[in-house]
This record gives sequence, structure tokens and C-alpha cells, in this order.
Amino acid sequence: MILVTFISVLMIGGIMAWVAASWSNLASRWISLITLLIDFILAISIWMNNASTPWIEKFYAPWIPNFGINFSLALDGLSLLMLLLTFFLGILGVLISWNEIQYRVGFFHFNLLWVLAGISGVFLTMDLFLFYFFWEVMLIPMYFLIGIWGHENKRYAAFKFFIFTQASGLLMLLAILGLYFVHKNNSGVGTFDYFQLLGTQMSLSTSRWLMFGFLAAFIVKLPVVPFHTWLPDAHSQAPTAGSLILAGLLLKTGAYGLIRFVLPLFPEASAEFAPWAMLLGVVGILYGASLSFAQTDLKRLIAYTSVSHMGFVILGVFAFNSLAMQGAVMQMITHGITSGALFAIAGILYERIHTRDINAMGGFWVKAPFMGVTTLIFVLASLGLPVLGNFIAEFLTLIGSWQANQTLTILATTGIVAATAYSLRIMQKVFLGKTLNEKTMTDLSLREKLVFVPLIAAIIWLGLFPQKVLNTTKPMIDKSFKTEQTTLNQKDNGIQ
Amino acid sequence: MEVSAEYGLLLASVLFILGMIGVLIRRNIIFMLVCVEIMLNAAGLAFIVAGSKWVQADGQVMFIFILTMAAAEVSVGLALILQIYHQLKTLDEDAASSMKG
Amino acid sequence: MNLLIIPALPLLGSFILIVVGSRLPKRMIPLVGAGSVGLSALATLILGYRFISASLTSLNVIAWQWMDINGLSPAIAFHLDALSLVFIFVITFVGFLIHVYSAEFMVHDEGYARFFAYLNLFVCSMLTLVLADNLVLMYLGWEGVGLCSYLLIGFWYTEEKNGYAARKAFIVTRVGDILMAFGLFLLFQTFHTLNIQEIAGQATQQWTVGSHTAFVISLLLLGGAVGKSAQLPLQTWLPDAMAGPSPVSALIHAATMVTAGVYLIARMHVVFEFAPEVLMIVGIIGAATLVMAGFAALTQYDLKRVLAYSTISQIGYMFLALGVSAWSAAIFHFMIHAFFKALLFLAAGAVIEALHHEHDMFKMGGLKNKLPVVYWTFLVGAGSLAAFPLITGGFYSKDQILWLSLASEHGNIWFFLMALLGALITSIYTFRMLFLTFFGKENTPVSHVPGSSMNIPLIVLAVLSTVGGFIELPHTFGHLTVFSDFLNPILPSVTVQEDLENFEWLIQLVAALVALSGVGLAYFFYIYKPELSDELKSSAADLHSFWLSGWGFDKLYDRLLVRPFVYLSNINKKDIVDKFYDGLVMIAEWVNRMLSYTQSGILRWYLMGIVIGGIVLMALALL
Amino acid sequence: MQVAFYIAALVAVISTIMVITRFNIIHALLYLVVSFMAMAVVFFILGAPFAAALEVIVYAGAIVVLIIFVIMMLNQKEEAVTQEKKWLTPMVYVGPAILSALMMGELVYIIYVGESHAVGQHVVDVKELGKTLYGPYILAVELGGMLLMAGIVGAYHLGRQKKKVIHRFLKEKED
Repeated sequence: MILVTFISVLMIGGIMAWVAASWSNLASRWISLITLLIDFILAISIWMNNASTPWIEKFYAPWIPNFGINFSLALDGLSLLMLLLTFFLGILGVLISWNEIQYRVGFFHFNLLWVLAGISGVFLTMDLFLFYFFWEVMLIPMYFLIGIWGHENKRYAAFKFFIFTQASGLLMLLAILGLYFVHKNNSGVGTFDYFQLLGTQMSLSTSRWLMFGFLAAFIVKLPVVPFHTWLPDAHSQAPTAGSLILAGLLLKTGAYGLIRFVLPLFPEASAEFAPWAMLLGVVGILYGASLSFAQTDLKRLIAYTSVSHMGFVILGVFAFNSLAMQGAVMQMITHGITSGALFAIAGILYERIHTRDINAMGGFWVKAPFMGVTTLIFVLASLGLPVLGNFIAEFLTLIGSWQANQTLTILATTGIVAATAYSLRIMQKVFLGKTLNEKTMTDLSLREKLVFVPLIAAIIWLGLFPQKVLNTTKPMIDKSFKTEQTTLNQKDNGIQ
Repeated sequence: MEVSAEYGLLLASVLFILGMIGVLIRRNIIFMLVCVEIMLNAAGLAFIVAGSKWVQADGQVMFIFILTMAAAEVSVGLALILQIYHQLKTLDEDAASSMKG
Repeated sequence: MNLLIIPALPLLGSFILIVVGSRLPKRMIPLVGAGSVGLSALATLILGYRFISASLTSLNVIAWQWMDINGLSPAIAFHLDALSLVFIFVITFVGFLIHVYSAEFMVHDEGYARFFAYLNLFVCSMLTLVLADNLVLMYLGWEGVGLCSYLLIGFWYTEEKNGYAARKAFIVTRVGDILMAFGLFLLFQTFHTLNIQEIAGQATQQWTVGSHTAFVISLLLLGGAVGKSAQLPLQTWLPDAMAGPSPVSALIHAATMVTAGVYLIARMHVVFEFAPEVLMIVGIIGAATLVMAGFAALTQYDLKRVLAYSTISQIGYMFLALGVSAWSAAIFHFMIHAFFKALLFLAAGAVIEALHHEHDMFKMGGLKNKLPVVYWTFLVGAGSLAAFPLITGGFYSKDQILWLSLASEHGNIWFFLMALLGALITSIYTFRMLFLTFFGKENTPVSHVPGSSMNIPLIVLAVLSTVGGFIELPHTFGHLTVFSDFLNPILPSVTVQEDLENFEWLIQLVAALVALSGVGLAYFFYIYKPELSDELKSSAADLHSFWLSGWGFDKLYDRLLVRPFVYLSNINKKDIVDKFYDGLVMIAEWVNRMLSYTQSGILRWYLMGIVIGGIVLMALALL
Repeated sequence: MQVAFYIAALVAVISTIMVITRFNIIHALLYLVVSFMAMAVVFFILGAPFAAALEVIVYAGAIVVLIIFVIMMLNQKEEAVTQEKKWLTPMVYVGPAILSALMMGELVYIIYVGESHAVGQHVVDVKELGKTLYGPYILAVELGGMLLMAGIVGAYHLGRQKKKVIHRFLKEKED
């Protein structure tokens, strides 16, 4: 039941925030904040009491029984972590837009909360039809967020985002229907239930096609080069909270989908596709890095770093071992925090100096040392410095993918050198060097500190004490790699 | 009174095609309307031929319906032509192209 | 006494300074910064005393389990043995002295608190690096020191070129770091552990000498070491790193961080011993670097750049020693080098500050009497660097390397000759530096005389760099082996080729003569007949500028790597992939336009369309 | 009788050709009347006397008269004829001619692949026609009645001389 609460609280809160805005914008903000806090505390309490069973919580209610569609939710370690991240970043998203958004405040918060509700739904559903439903629920409010509150080129960006994700989502819908009918032909039972569909028998070519359907939606969301071009536009045009949620959460739904659906539903096909997927990941890492290095628009630059970092996720997921998978999950979380924080900084800078062009920035450290230190920490996180969470993620991913494919791992690791180059470039151009634009520059306000201190704490905590997180996903990952572990061991024995 | 059915149909086709040519080549709306009448009439002829072949009344029934329709069509069409002429001050059909894409 | 306290204290200091540094009164800042390192040094002394008196071989402390996934279970755990004890001793003591020195040196700087915060963070990272009991934690320290180096090189961040130097340092060392990371991956794949002791244990069980895996792994680890220690071919960042404040150059880019590579190889010597080819490569890199950097140092104008190249060269000696399996000789030279090079940098810093931030040696001169303390301590340091016979620490440490480069069972005559050549150049450029700076006529007036807070560290380091040498004396006289005995449980002693044993005195004599003749040459060219050196310079102008630019490596890398990367990323700024989608959009728009042309508003066209459709349909029906 | 059919057919075709090629619309309408008359003869020959009568009354009578009235209302003058001449150029009729030829070919082919039948032996008289019309087709007759009604109302509404009314959307544009 608590799983339904997660989603319904957000949806009701969203409507309330909308309604409340007709009296007072402040009420709308507070309602959103409280809504998210409730969810966050609920999620934390589950996390604290979590047993090491794969499935922590399940909910089931028939919806359209004729077609085997159920309102089926379930929570495991991965979903739990993603939910925590969702609510955490959601809270920060509300805080960061406290002053930024002054136009149609109620509708903004409605959209914000509904995006989050859609994302939570995506992380929780175990019914493919419902999954598609939530997939769309998170898409449309996001479209509004970009299209209404975005920057100068918002309509283009919003359309691009919508068309990319919608087109790929429809391919997934086709694949879902395909899977439904394959299962119906096999067993005579038409169902969209994840657990029942898990062991569906099908020929390799069928499963290959169906997998590509799912993959289309997920790798566009992730995004994987060459399907990434919506991302820089959407990220750079979205309002700060929008960028935060896009980078921090929406991209993760793609990765989550890979882990939750693609690998378990189509094990053979995805194993077959794995080297190509890893190659795509590596291409993403390097290509994203090289593009990021060339950008002069700060938000665009950060957006391309996302392309680069999400390359590690697909690399890790398709390396097919638990180390890399843990790394990929970790990367999802840490990238959510890091890129969210960097976008928040870009947003704050934009509020102060009204430009995103890094050539118009420089030497802000003098005026804003707190912001400088904050940025430094997240820039370092983005280049994978140990002590910060991203290092754990990248290290685990790479050490895992090394077992799978050494050449690609070497290439991916060179991406870290490139990451150093582009990350330090942010620092250099914005905070170091000659002081520009200093008049309008002020250090972080208390509210903004309230946003960044938890982010800093989280990223350092993840870097030093990742075990709690790793334990949370361990049952789920161990379960999926039981067979793989034994083969890996055999292979190692062969080497020795 | 024996006539081969093919000739009847052939006549209908020829008249129909002539009407069609008229519609396609004339720009004057009244001409086009007239040519449409010719085409309708040709269609009616085809029905009559068919009815005559089967010795059934249905062919003529259809002709009567076509006739009815033609009458209604002409009356409405002419009214439209009047309106068009009032609006555009010309009978040129190409001038009535404000709905172009 | 808990081992944890040693890295924890500087971390705490750094934390305090970062969080409340801007609000602390100015007096408190060095108290926190230097105090925390001082306490850490004290703790090291106490711990070291207990360690030696209890004759322990190692001490392990686990702070907490970092992560634990299917066999990969690195902990935040520290391992103290003789090798790391030497290192933490040098780090905390030299670090403390440099902190004390900085308290005066940096006092007028705006980022006073920031400076100490970074410096403390550096000490903490460096301690983590040398104390780590597993390679992942070591990597943490490894990257941590890289970060601090970046932050401190770019400390004066308003200058664009400082930022560039800082980034260069970070990125170039990162190239080495990823090689090391590959080594880690391969080690984990091979042994399913990254704990250093376990690796050593398993390596001896599973490998035989010349094993291919051992070869690859040690080569990769060497890559990491080369990057951090600024050896060929990744040495280019260090001369530029002199953009940082002088205490930073002393601590990070002379005494401690740059020797992390030496530490890594010494720490992983078990692995390296299974790959003699790699050890050979280590030796070759060392020998080549020491000669190359020596020649580059000969031509520099900037006082700190001379010292930077000299550091590269001296680390080359350490690598050479490692390459011939003379482990303890390398560590011994590391320690002595830390003392005298820190001293030289600090003294150089004092000189530069005294002359209004003038770096060019040719604009200095005659400072002998103006800055007596600095002069005398610099002289001691220079003597040690040039290995002035018998009375300096540098003589004993370098002599050991010279001797072993020939006499060790892995040594050969070429290594020895290179080392000897290096020694000659070293003493020439060292005394060139000394003569140009302190002798001759005064070119720039002295504006600032260092106070006691700067002088005391100089004097202490001068004493240490002299006395330090006497704890390890060669066979030919004294035969004192305190240092190598101390290290013996960790680092095996070197095997000397039997037929050479009796020639050690000869080598020492040659080395001493070479050092002295170097001093003599420097005297001849820069004091006795300065015009001769100018002539020499102009007669070989090409060679001079080639050496001045550090053998053109910068230009090479710039052309080969940096520019292509920047060029490629800049031409693709707009993302070529997006063009594809733009193309799709264009096609859609074109089709749309074409279709809307058909809706011309001309009735006859529509009729024509209907007719054509009718024709086609009928044709289809007929067919 | 066959001869009568051929003559009537010939007259119908020639007069129709004349209709579509005239520049003066009144001339065209006169040919149209001839064409309809010839058609009435054909109907008669084919054994549909009632249809022939209707053809004359409704087509040649009512419809043509209606068109003539409209032409009179529009007051077409000499310039209308010259206008027509200008409009009817080879460029305009070549394309339709080719299409029509194609279609004609297809129609001829369709007609001649079928079996040959003789028609016109029997007269389908009015009684039979009335029975069918008011029997199975009664619904269609009623619909036809409604169509005519709608036609009348529509024609009245559209043909009313009223003040030039422009749709509000167009009005905005005009401003």
C-alpha cells in the first residue's frame, strides 16, 4: 500500500499546489516541498528497515483484467534507491526554483510533482502496460516544464525532447505488445505482468526484435550516442529544476529500464548485443567528452558531460557482471547528484549574471568562494576523484567491464582523462582567471546553501561509505547474476 | 428496336469523357457546371442501358434519382456561383483559391 | 597511539580551514594549519619510536570497510611498516617545516586560509597514499595529491597561465593514473584482491620470473609512477608546476608528491621483481631522465625551473636505483633529496620574495651578504645536491646509487656512465645557480629579509640534509647500514656482483672528482670568465633553446595530442550527429511543402487528381 | 431503328463537343439542349419513354432555363467571350485530353471485354417504373425529396442578395 502512497501523494500534492497557487504562490511552494518531504521520509524509513530480501514490498490490484493489465507495483533495492534519489532531487528542485519561477507558479509545481510521480511510477511498476503509462506521464509535464519556463529557445527544445522520447516510447509500446502476444501464443494467458513475462520462451530473432523495441526507448532516454541530440537542447533550455530533474532522474529511467526489463526479459539477445552496447557506451563517453570540451554554453557543456557519464552506465550494465552492474547503479545515483548540482550552479549563475556563456564568466571565486568550493567539489566528482561517489561508480564499472572487454575498458578509461580536461575547464572559465561581471555576483544565499550542503554531504558520503548503497542493490543484482558468476569464475580459473 | 448494349455504353462513355474534358479545361464556373450536367447525364444513360438490358425498372429509377440530384445540384450550384460572382467579381474558378495550402 | 590520527589531524585542520577559514582571525590560521601537521609529526615520532622499540614489522589499522562486492573488498585501512614509516616521517616533518615557513611566506596573501587548507589536505592525501594497505585506497591518495597539486599550482588563480599549468599538471599525471588504474584492474582480475600484502603473497605463489602477466602489470604500474614522478615521457608538467607558491614547490613538487612513483615501485617491488624486463625499463627511464633533465636544467633562467628540472633529474636517480633493484638506496636518496630539495626551494622562495618576485637568475646576484642565512643554507643544499664529497648527505645517497648502478647484479656500465654524466651536470647547474644568485654584483635590490619563521625551517632542513647522510655510510669507510637494515624486512638488500666488490673506493673517488670538477667548471664559467658562458651559449644557440624548452617535449605533445584534440572537439562543436536529425526534419518539412503545393486551391487540379486516381484504379482493376 | 440510334448518338456527341468548345455560353447552352434532345431520343430507343420525357422536361427544360436565368443575372458581355478565348489554350487542354484518352481507352476496353447483348427489345413502362419507385425504393424517394427540399432552401439562402458578409476571421485580416 505504501507504494501507492508514494505516487498518489505526489499526484494529489501536485493538484493541491496548483489550486493553492490561486491564493498564494508561497503556499504552492510549501505544499510541494512538504509533499516531497513526506515521500522522502517514507522512503528513508523503508530503507532503514530494509531486509535483504530481493522484493521489499509489493502491491497488486486488477485494473483491466480482460487484457491482463494490473496495477502492480513492487519495490526492490534498485527501485528504492532510485526513489530516494527522486525524492531527494525533487526536494532540491523545489528549493532551487523558489525564486527563479515567478510565472504560473502553481502550474509549475503541478508539473514538477507530476513528473516526479511519473518517474516514481516508472521505478515501481511491474506491469508493462502500466510502465508505459507512467513513461508517458513523466514525459508530458516535462514537456510543459521546458516549453513554458525554459530559456530563449524553449519551444524548439521542448519539441525535440518530446519527439525523440515519444517516438522511441512508441517503439517500446510495440515491443510490449509484441511480448504480450508472444506470451499469449505460448501459454494462452495474455498478461502484461512482469513476473509472468519473465521466462517467456521465444526464438532468438523474435527476442532480438523485441529487445530492440525496448532498447530504443531506453537508449534514447539514457542517452546513447547517436540518439543523444535532444539532450543538450532540452537541458540547456529547461529551467533549473527542469534540468536537474532531466539530468538527475529522467536519464536514469532509461538506465533503470535496461536493468529491469531488457536484461531479464531478453537474456540471450542482450548477451548477444552486449559488445555492441558496450561499444556504444564507450563511443558515448568519448564523444560526449569531446563535445563537452568545445561548448561555451555552460548548461550545454554540463549536458554533454551527462552524455559522457551515462556512457559508463550502459558500459556497466552490458558488462554482465555484478561489479560493473553495481558500478552502473552507483553511477546512476552519483551522476544524478553531480549533474543535478552542476545544473543548479549553472542556474544560480544565470540568475545572477543572466548569461550561460562561459566566456562572459571568470574569477567568481573572489566574490563567491562558497559557490566556488561547491562547484569545485562537483567538478571533481565529475572527473571521478576518489572520496567522491562518482569514483566508486566509475571504478566499479571499469573494473567490472575489464573482465568483460579489455579494449573497450581501456578506451572508456581514457574518457576519464578527457573528463579531467572538460571538468577543469568549467572551473577555470567560471571561477578562476580574470574577474568578469563581478558587480552582479554574490555568494550563495542561505536557501541555496540549503540546496548544496545536502548534495555535498551526499556525494562525499557515497564516496566514503558506499557499502550501504551497494548492500541495498546486492540481493537484486546477485539474483540476476547467479549464473554469470559461475561462468566468470571458470573463466578466471582458465587464465590462471 | 434492337441496339447492341455496347453501343449504348460506348455512347455513355463518350459523353462522360466529353463532360470530363469540359470540366477539366474550362475555367468558367458556369461551363464547369454545365459539363458536370453532361457527365451526370451520361451516367444516367449508362443506367438506362443497363436497365434496358435486364428489362428492369431499376435502371430508370436510378436515372430518376440522378435527375433529382442534378436538379438539386444545379440549383445550389448556381446559387453558389452567384455568391462567388458577388464576392470575387469574376466567374474564374481559379480565383476562388483562398483555401490553398 | 592510533595510526589513524596521523592522516586524520591534517584532514581535520583542512576541514576547519575550509569551513570557517574565512572567519578565523589571521593568527589562528597558521596555528591550525601548521599545528595540525605539527601534531601529526609528533604522533609520527611517538609511533615511530614505539614501532622501532617494539621491533614490529608492520602495524595494521582498519577504519571501516569501504566496499565489499564479490571479492572486491578494499577497506579504509592503513598499513605501517618500515617503508611507510620513512615516508610519513619525511612527509610530516618536511611538511611541518614547510607549513611553518609558509606561515610567514604567505602572510600577505588573500587566500591565506585557503592555502593552508589545501596544504593540509595535501598532507592528509599523501599520508593516505603511503599508508594505504590496498591499492584502491592508495589510488585515492594518489588522486588526492594530484588534486591538491592542481589546486596549489593554480593557487594564484587570477593569472590565466597558472590555471593552465595547474590543469596541465593534473591532466598529464592523470594519463599516468589511468595506466595505473589498468594495472589495478589487471591485478584484481589476476588475484581477486587489491590488498598490497595479499598481492605480494599471491604473486610469489603464482608467478615465476618473467611471467607475462607480471610484465604487463608492472609496466602499467610503472606508467602511473612515471606520470606522478615526472619521468620521461610524462615529465613536462613539472617545470610548469613552478607557477605555484614556493612552499608548494618545495613540499609537493620536490619532497613528497613527485616521489610517489618511487614509493609505488618500492611498495610493489615484489611484482616488479617478477618482471626483470620492466625493471630494466625503469632503470633506462631513470637514466635517460636524469641526463635529459640535467641538460635542460643547465640552460634555464628561472631559478625555480632549474630546481624543477633538477628534481626530475634526481628522481631519475631514484628510478635508476629502483631499476637495479637497489631499493633501499632509492628510498635513502628520496629522504635526503626531500631534505635538500625542500631546502633549496624554500631558500629560492625566500630569494624570490626578497627580490619582488623576480625569477630570473641573471637579474639576481650578490645576495651573499644581504641574505646570509638564506645563502648559507642554500649553499648546504646546493652542496648536497651536487654531492659534494664527504660532508654532505647528498654525497652518500647518490654515491650509493652510482656504485650500485654498476655493481648491482642488474646494473651495467651504461647506467653507471649515464649516472656519472648526470652527476657532473648536476654539480655544474647547481653551482651555476648558486653563483648567479648569490655571487657577482647586485642586480636587483633586496626589498624584504626573511624573518625567523622562514629562517628556522631553512636551518633545520640544512642540518637534516647534512646529518641525514651519515646514517648510511658505505663499506669503504664507516660501513654504517642503519637505514638499509631498517628497511630490510620490507625491501630486500641488493646483491652486488662479486667481481666488483673491491672497486667501490674507486667509484667513490671518481664520483667525488666528478662532483668537484663540476663545481670547478661552474666557477670557471660563471665567476672566473662569465663571458665564456655567453660565447658558449651563442655558439650553440639552437641546442641552448632546445634544452631551454625541455627538449621540445611540450611542443611535441602540443602538436601531437593537445592541438588535434582541441581542433577535433572545436570543429565538432555543433555536434555532427545533430545534422542527421536536422536532415530528417528537413525531409519532413520538404514533404510537407510538396504536399501543401498540391492543395493549390484550383479546382481543376483536384479534379485532375481524381481523374488520375480513377484511371489508376481502373487500370488496377483491369490488370 | 438502329439507324435512328446511330444518328441520335452522333448528334449527341457532336453537340456535346460543341458545348465544351464554345466561347459564348449562350451558344453552348443551345448545343446542350440539342444534346439533351438527342439523348432523349436514345432513351426512347432503349425502351425508356418515361426517362426520355423527363430528360426533355427536366434537363432540357428546367435546368437549362435555370442556367440561362443565372447568366442573365450575371449579365455576361462580350468581354466574357474574349476572356474565354484567352483561357482556352492548348496548354490547358493537352493534359486533360491525354488523361481523357486514357480513360476512354480503359472504358472501351471494359465495355468490349464483356459479352454482347441486345437491348431495347422491351419497353419498361411507367407503371412498372412507378411500382418499383414507390415499392422497394420508397426510402430513396423520400431521401430524394429531402434532398430537393434542402436544395431549395440552400439555393434560396445562398442566392439571396444580401450585404456582403465576411467571416469574422477574414474581417480581421482586412483591417
